[in-house]
Amino acid sequence: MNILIKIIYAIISVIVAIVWGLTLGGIVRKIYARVHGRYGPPIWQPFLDIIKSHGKRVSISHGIMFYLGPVFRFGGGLGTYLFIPVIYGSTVFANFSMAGDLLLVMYFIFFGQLGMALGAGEGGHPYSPLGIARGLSQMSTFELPFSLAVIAVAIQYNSLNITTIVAAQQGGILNWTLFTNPFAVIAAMISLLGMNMHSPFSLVLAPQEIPIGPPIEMNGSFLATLQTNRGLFGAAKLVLFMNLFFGGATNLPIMMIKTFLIYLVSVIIGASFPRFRPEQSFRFFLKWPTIIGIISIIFISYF
Amino acid sequence: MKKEDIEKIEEQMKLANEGLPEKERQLFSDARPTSVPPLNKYLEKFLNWGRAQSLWFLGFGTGCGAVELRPLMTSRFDISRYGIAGRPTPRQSGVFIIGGYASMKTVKRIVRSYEQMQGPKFVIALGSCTINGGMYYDSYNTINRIDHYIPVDVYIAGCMPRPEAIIAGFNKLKEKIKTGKADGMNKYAENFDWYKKNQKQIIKDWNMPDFNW
Amino acid sequence: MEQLLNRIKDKIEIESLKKRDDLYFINVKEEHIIFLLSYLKEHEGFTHLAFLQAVDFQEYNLFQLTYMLYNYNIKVNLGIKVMIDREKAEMVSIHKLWNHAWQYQRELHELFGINFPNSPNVNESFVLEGWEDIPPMRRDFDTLKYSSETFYQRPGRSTNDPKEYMREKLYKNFVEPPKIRKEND
Amino acid sequence: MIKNSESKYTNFIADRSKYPKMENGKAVIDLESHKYTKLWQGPQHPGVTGNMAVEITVNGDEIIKAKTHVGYLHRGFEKLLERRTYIQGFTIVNRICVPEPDTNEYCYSTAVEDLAGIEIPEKAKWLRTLNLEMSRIASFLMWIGGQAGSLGMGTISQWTVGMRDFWLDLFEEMAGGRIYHMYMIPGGVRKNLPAGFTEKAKDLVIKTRNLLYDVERTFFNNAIIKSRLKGLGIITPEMVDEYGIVGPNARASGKPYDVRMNNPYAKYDELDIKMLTSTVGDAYARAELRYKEMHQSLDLISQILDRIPKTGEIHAKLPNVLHWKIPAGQTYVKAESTRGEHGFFVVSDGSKFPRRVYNRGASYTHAISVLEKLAENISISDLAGLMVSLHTCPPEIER
Amino acid sequence: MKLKDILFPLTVWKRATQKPWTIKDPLNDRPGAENYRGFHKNDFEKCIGCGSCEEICQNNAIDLVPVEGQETTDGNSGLRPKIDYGRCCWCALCVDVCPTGSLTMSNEYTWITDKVEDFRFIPGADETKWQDEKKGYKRSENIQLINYDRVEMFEIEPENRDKSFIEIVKGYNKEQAMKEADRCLECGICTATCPAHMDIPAYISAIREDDIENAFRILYETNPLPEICGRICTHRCETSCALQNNGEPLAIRWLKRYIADQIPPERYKEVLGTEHLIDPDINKKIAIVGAGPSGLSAAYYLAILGYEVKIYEALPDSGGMARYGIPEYRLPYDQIEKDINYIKSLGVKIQFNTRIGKDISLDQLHKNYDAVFSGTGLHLGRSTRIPGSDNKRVYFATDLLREVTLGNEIDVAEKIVVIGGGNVAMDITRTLARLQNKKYGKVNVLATSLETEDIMPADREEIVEAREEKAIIDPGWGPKEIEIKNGKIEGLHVVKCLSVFDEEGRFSPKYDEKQKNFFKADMIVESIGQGMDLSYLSEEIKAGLKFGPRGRIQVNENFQSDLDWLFVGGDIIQGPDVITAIANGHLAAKAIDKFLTK
Repeated sequence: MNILIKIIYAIISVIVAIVWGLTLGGIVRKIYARVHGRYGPPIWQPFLDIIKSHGKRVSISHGIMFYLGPVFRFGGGLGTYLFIPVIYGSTVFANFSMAGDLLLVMYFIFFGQLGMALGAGEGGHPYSPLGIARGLSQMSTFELPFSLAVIAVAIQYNSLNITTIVAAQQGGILNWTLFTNPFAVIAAMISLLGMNMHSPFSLVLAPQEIPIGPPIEMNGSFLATLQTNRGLFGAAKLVLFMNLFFGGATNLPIMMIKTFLIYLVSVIIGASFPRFRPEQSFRFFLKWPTIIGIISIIFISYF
Repeated sequence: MKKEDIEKIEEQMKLANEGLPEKERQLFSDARPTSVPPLNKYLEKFLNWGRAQSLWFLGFGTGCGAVELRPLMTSRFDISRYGIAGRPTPRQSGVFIIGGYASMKTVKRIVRSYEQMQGPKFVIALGSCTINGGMYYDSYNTINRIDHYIPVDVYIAGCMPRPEAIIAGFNKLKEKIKTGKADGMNKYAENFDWYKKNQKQIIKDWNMPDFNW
Repeated sequence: MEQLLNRIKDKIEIESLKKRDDLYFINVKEEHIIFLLSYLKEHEGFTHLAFLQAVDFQEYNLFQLTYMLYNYNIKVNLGIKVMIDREKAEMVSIHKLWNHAWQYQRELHELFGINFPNSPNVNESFVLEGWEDIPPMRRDFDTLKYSSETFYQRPGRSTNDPKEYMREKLYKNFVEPPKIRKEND
Repeated sequence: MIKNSESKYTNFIADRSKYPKMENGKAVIDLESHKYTKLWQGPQHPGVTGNMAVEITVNGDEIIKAKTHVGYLHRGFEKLLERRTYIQGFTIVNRICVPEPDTNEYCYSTAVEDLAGIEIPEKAKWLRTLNLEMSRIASFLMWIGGQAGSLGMGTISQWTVGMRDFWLDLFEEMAGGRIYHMYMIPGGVRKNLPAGFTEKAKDLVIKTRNLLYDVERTFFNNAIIKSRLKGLGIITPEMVDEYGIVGPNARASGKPYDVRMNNPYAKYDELDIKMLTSTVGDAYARAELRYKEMHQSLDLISQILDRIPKTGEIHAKLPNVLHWKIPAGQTYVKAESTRGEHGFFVVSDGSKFPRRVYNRGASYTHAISVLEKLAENISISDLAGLMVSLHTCPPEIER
Repeated sequence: MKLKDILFPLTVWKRATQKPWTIKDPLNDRPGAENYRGFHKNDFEKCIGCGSCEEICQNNAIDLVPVEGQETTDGNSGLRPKIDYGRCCWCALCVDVCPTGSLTMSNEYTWITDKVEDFRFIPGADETKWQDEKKGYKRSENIQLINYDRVEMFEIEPENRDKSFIEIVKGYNKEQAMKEADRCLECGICTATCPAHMDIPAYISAIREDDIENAFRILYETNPLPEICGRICTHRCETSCALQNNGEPLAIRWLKRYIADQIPPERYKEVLGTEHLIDPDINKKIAIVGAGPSGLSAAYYLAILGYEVKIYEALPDSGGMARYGIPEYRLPYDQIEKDINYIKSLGVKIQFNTRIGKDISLDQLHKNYDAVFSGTGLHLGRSTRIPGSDNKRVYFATDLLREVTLGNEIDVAEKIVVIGGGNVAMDITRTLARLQNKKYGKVNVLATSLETEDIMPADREEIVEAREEKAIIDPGWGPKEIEIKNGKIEGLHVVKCLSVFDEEGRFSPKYDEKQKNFFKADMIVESIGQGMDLSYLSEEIKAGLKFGPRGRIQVNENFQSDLDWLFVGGDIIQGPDVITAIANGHLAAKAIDKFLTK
């Protein structure tokens, strides 16, 4: 296929992902609002926020890394997304899927965070490093069950290509990893809670403790980039989970429904629980999810 | 004008930051705030619309007014419906709600927080105390008029203004933003010396940079 | 309670006043205060120090310090009043008896200018920052004057006294009463 | 009263062996050593209660030293009251504590009446009691929202602060003001209850109770809340006397001190009310105690609504308030606010103006000495929760 | 970690199924409560601009400013409150304290502006969107921050007083006076109404401070006859008292009396600082005709200015109508003496039993003195001129009262009818009642007047007290004819009076001839007004004067007549009442001083 067309397709796919990710954010805010007993902001509010952030006339920077931080973060989000085939069988949304892309995706998930850590550290605000320390520690801990789940999936389907994994799950709901390897899904879903950073794992932004942590100094266009990334990266994560564990999607509406439902798990937990203390959160991930992850590998290897 | 002259003037325009100890001075910017003109007409109109739709106020309860911000943000009044939300850091906030009286100690923090906010930024002043001293007009520790120290866009009458009145205040602010009249930030930059003079007059131990970027 | 007051009267010279069933006041001399407070705390069960505050009696050149104690068992508040000199205001610190007394002492130091030697953090600022005037709670500090000189009230206000205004309007001719011609005129 | 409690809390004392070095029972902190970071929580920080600041020295996530800074809300009330006549004073004292202004009004008005020798009518006493209890429930609702919010559970705060607003609506009907009620004027109260008030209030009591049951299910039966609050900020019974701790903080540590029962005022001596105490003394016990007191308040409100006289005077005759002079004297009047003993010490010198009005804020000690002590050796993430669990109202500290 | 503790919190989702609490349209759905303390309203029709709101406002938020279209009149200063919303704290004390109830609050609470100067407004004058709002905080009837009930004055029981002429009203004691003085709002509106413009708030405030001597000095600044005034003044000040809008006006007259009663006569000079008046070397002499209130007032001020004053009085004692027109039970003679003795002690000489025009002519006075002040008063009675009124048993009230004072015996009949509804009619009614009581042991006096009871000019308490003394007051009848049989009076025919004044306010009574009545009487007293006796003016002098309506001498604002040496004041110029006379004397004295020293 012509590389140019592929790039155009990728751009379309990225835009769709950003829009969907932000809309999902708006929907989730609406849902939270209902639990709170109110109506909540309009669904398109995240878009308005981005316009507003771009509309700032003045925008302070703290050095070159401060510029690069959000860029890295966005790069991480973009990288994550671009190597995930969004819709099975679609050429437009196939992105740059290739053999072993799962590893690349997992790398990019980490990459964005690290980049952000560098940028936020440049901000000089004491709460930024506190947030970074929390974020990176927590990421390391939830990556462990997630990796274990991914390993289990890789063993199960004997592949590190997402497209292959999705293909293997086609043909009926019972073919989904959810049913073929439930332990891996449980472990991965718990780490998704940490990844989405809703309560009780909202350590990084924790406004009451370290007022929104790393991005505390971010403003204007930097913030807008981060907000855009939140849409893109959020969508990418959910699509990855959908592909790995929930049978992928063959068209856009199914993708939307499935990602929304996956996200809903985080929301259900998030509205019901307060935040963990950092060490509680770390211990939590290293305890049950890790054990479940190991069980899933054992389960898939020997049964 | 010669290049040297311009440099000389620029040198003179630099802030002294005399409140800071010598070794800390280089850590802080000595540039003055500048007035930023609006962009071309249509783009500015669009941006103004966007700014009006998403107002993030600084979560700094400076006075009694803060007590009405919580009902405002919670289920009964739910201000998020109007695209308004609280923000814990001044860097990301665009609206500063002066919640009533400001004691001398708080004024210092208000000035610092206000200057850290990124423009365009707007100020809503709640209640009598911000207008003419209110019931603390004779207190030795509260200022009488907040507009002496930072530019104010919208005043809301009341003691305290009720949440409904604050919502109405936000609506008024939105109107002002959409018509491009809310330019407190440029006003501050243009009358910087006057504001600084007033601030320094009441803040006795000025141990911060003259302009907090 | 009366017995208790008598017990104290046996030991030191006090004047007592009953305000309500659950509120008594004692006047005591400055030198007895530590003894009285520790006695009440250790032996009579007045373990709760509700507050320690000062009242400025400028015309007598005195500060009145009030230690408000409370006894959980007999449920009585006992206010102990001590008069100290206003010019050289100094008082023994009681932070060893009650751990939170230093807060009150710091406050009194800042707002009244009463010195408490050896009290922790007594010289730190409490509510004021960079205060240069006389301690604001002293009665010779005029807060309205300070406020109008420092903060500028919004200009453009004026008022009329009804009596004067009506005199101006209705009986302007009614001039001052005739002056009595006295010797000192 | 407190038995075997020692074993309960010794378990939770943090391990001091790590660092910093201890000398004479005090931590040696060398800020120049780059081992510690100094942070300011507040005044512009969502985690502090109101406009105050805690300067903390942290080692990683652990707080080594905390220091409270107040004064951001200092308005010099006591000075201002010296310039205001007795009747003018009642409009300003309620600003001392914004979430719960009525206790101030009550104490001030009663102190003035006490000095002037005015006996207020029966019905006014009932209405005052009703007002006080309503303000307690409103304040507690705000507090529990803050406690949940400080731990990151926004749902509860959205509910309870919303519910508080219904109570404010009641206040609005009763007194004509939402936040500042200015209801208890010296001599009695200002207005009779409006028509239909009793029914509305009773409905709201039921509604609030239902919400509280929801809160109990989701807040007190919440694994993470338990894990975070249990063992946090233990106040020992010895500390209660040593630091002059009052209110729910003291009662949760086993000190049965509630002004409403110890020294009954208004109509509390005629109401069916029981002292609630706990012996654990940690943040969870305090929260539970306050939760029970909320139910107690609701119960009291129902009692008062049933017993309030239908007719009668609500205000004793005052002399002309424009030049009202009160005989010289001193008095101390206290009442139980949600944070504990709240008192006014009023000195009159026989003139139109009070000589001195001192307000003893209930959180005066526990936001400074107690917080500073309890905040040592806890995680930075618990500081907000601890601060709220002590229930601080900064304006009443600095006035 | 129990499983329960993990599952229970998930019940928060129950709330998602319920209707949110959020108010849909908070800007329009939420009017303030019935008695919400919102923005201010002011009813200009009721407002009198007394400034109580300004005084009670602890924030200095209220200014009193003149408003276009609001006239300054008696009892209305014409000022209106202007409220600064940069100060207001919505405590509503101004509403609670407002004596007229004009200042109220609406339930509107939203006012946003970016022009901060807008926040200063005059409620009632400036256009506001809440000015017609019905709901909002009003003055509560349940609480009174100001005492609207007058301190009761102790009076002798009717059975103890109806036979004698002892003073009825006992006067306030210290406690009562303090309590009554405490009610004062210190607005000062009464000062404008008082003809003498006495500084009423100042002396009341002095009573409150218990500084009687200062209060006494304030009295003497404008009124040298406080004992007289403190008893019989028509107290017009009380009709404009701000308190009477919501209760009883302040008892200003009784308080004045209280002050005067406290100072014993021997201390007058010491208190007033007139012990050592020096001779100011003026050497000017003033003659005063009539020792009534206006004459005494002028004499006092002229005396303290250093003039040599001599009063000529036709009657055997001083005081004028205060002595000869007011019965003793209202104004005891020793109190008159008290005031007058002080004036005499300043060097004023009084020559009694000297009628000008008869014993000495005015021209002579003109020759001997530098200026003359005439305050001869209204001593003549006016007749109804109905048939039969020329009978000898038909008397004028003034004549009878004078006779009583002079100590002459009056032939009191058993049945008496008094025609008239003013204070003089009440005075004569009650005097006759006393005399009847003494003579016959019972009372049979009937007083009738044209005016119905609600518009009778007499003071309310006079009517009440007259009734207490068993006199019959039957107002609302127009006298038609006195029935005379054999030269003896049988009674008075009256018809119902429908209205006294026409639409333009002129005296023009209308009668209903069908409703008739007949009052039996042996003796009839007419008390429908008094007339002046200007017979002492010689033709020559009369030619130099101008006369106004009702035969009054025209004077300029300084009471100087067209003959520049002749000053005229008192009842013959204004009034009739004692305080106007005093004010006239005061002003005339100052004018004389100016006239002679220029």
